[in-house]
Amino acid sequence: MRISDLLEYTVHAADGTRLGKVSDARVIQDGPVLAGTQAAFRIDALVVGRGGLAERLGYIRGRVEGPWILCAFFSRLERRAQVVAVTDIARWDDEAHEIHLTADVDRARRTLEP
Amino acid sequence: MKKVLGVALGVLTAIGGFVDMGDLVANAATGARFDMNLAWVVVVGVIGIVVYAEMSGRVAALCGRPVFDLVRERLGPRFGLANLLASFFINMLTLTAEIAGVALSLSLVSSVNYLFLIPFVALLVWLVCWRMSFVMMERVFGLLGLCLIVFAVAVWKIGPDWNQLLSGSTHPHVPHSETLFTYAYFGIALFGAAMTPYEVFFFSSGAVEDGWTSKDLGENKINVLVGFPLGGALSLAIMASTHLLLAPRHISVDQLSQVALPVASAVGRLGLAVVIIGIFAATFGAALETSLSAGYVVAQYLGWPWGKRDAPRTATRFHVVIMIAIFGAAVFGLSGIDPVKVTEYSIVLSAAALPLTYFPILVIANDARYVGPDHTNGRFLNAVASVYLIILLLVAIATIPLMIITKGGA
Amino acid sequence: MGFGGAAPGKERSMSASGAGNPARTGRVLHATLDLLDRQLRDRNGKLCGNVDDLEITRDDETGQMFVSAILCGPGILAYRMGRRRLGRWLEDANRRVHDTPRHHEPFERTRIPIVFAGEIGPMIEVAVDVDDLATHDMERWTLTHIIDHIPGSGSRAHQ
Amino acid sequence: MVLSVAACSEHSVGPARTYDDFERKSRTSAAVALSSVETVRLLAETSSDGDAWGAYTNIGLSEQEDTLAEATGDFASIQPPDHRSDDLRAQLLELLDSAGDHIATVRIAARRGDLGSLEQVAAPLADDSVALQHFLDSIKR
Repeated sequence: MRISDLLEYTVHAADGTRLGKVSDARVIQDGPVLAGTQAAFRIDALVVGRGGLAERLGYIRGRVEGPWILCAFFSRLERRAQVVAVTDIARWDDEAHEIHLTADVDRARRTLEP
Repeated sequence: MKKVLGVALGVLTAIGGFVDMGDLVANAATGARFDMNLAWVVVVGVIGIVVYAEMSGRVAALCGRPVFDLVRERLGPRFGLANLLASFFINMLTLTAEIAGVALSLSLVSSVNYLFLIPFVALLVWLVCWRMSFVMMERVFGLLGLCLIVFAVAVWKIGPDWNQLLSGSTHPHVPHSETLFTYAYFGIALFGAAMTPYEVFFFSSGAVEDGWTSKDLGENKINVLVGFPLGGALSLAIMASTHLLLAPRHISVDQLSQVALPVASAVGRLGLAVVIIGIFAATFGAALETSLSAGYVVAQYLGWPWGKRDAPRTATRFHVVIMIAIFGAAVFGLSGIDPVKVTEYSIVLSAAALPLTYFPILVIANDARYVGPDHTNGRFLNAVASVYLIILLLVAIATIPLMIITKGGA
Repeated sequence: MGFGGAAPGKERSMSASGAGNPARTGRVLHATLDLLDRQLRDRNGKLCGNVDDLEITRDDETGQMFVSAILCGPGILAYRMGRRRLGRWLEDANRRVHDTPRHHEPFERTRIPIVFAGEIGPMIEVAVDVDDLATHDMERWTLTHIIDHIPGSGSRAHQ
Repeated sequence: MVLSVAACSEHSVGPARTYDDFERKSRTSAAVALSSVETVRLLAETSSDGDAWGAYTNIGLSEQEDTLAEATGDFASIQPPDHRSDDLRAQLLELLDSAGDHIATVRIAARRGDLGSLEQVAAPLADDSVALQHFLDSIKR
């Protein structure tokens, strides 16, 4: 699978609520990079977004702080995105491009900021 | 001492390189038609290009990445592609205008119809792109472009009432023979001429080619902060010369030869010679910059090797794009379109397209991951840059409707 | 080419509690933000394409996912931009034209295993040679078919 | 974009439906002519003073001659909507033709190398200029 395929998937909570489309994958680069291991770039969460262009600018994830006017506007949009832990994924429906979670809406909804 | 000389040379090059076909035509035409009522736009445009160029120069120096490289990264491949197509198209119009400008300036000394000169000029432009070193190219044409200072000499020789000239510039109004629409349209043309995007593509790519690092930031700032405003002053001298000499005679500027007329009339034969050398250098230098920019934008979007510092064989596709661009512009120029009209459309559309590249640079200049935590935009710069983002958006929205309402400024 | 590289902001141990995840110690990256569309540089510092797409491996047993490779080369970007069939076709065509590796290649020519990625900053350095990548095929073709035929292309400097 | 390219190559003179429309178009044509006449006068003056060389003067004169001829042709091809327009048309065409003739004379003299006497040759253009300005004043709102 490619990330362009992953970005086609929609994410659904356990109770069937549609959370949105995958817009990014959070990657943890843990441990030393060793040849032959793929553990180096582990995806730990998916960003489910509704921010559009705002998500590419990285006002929250990239911690860009200025200029004020853009920061206020795009942070607001980006904040609408949610983060879904990979460990919360129950099953993949590759036909319908859907990801179903074990968690229900309230537990699944987490935002980019604490 | 050597350092000071280097900085001085950089500033002089920036002044001489500021003016191109767009500035010549836009300033001369508005001076003759609107007197000094649009002079303030040049000031606004110059501040804009200073802000834009400083940011892109800083980003290029600190992360080694020029403007168009970052456009795709920030805007995504799809929007980036649309951006690339628009920028490439406008750049082609500008390149056509510059090549025609070189041919026209040569025709004024040789009596040969400029259309016959276009293939020759195109070949010459390509040869310089192919062989001449980057630094040499920048210096030669930038310094020769300083000949345009003769416009200031012309204004001084005409001996205007300076107070009147100043108050005419600082108390702008729409002349009663004109509508608000034509006034705004010419304003946009002037703005686009001062703030052309290709200058920034070239400037930031050049910074990477010259291998700028954080140590060169000071020089970047001086070049931009001193060179560009003085280049803008040169533009105002062009405007003043046609305002003083052509406007009272009801002459409207629609030929490049008319741009030189105030200088010939006020300074004489030598002045005419100097101004034509200046026009030649300014348009030729800009033809080189736009040719290279065509290669830069495509190569940077697609991640190809690019650059003219090393031999062409190290950046082959980049050089092929340049060849195609020059060839295409020459064919377009030969089709008999009016070079002055092409120039006008190229600067107006440039103005409309500015937000597309300005916006990602503004974001990245604030992104510590690119420029480091110590070199992000300061508070003041961000305030000014935000105001300009709004101005650019307004201009972009207004351009096409104004173009239609005024029938291209007729 | 003397690119001055600024060190990328290393976000170690963010205070954010994340998505109910155990404490993280590694560096946090966002795939579309920090990896996609970045400029690639080979081991000799030559520009060799952009990150056109990323390969993701899903382990259905454990449910874990990894970014396993950087994809770049003809067709990959078209695929990503939604031209799935065109992209596939371009990739296949490219593979067929270059089916005989010039020398031992430890990877497919459009696929750079992620372990080859070094410094990830404004550019991504990859420990491969530009000539082993599909992104460079056209560059080479242009060189032998066009550029070398024009005088002054600097061919002598290469000998 | 396509629109703008098309606009670069055309010199459109749309049809005139009313008298006002026709008047506006004749004003535009007269202004173009006035600009050409004045440019030629200034060129002639500059050349007579020895401030310009032959190639520059020749190219400048031909450009203005072409501009005027084009404006004249465009104006002549507009269908006048009523009888009032006919008068206006005849009046302006006479001015345009006269200016065209005089510019041609200057161009011929310049081609022969009589740069020193150009100002004299261009003297009749002063009347054309005045006449055109009168015309423009007469149809101003």
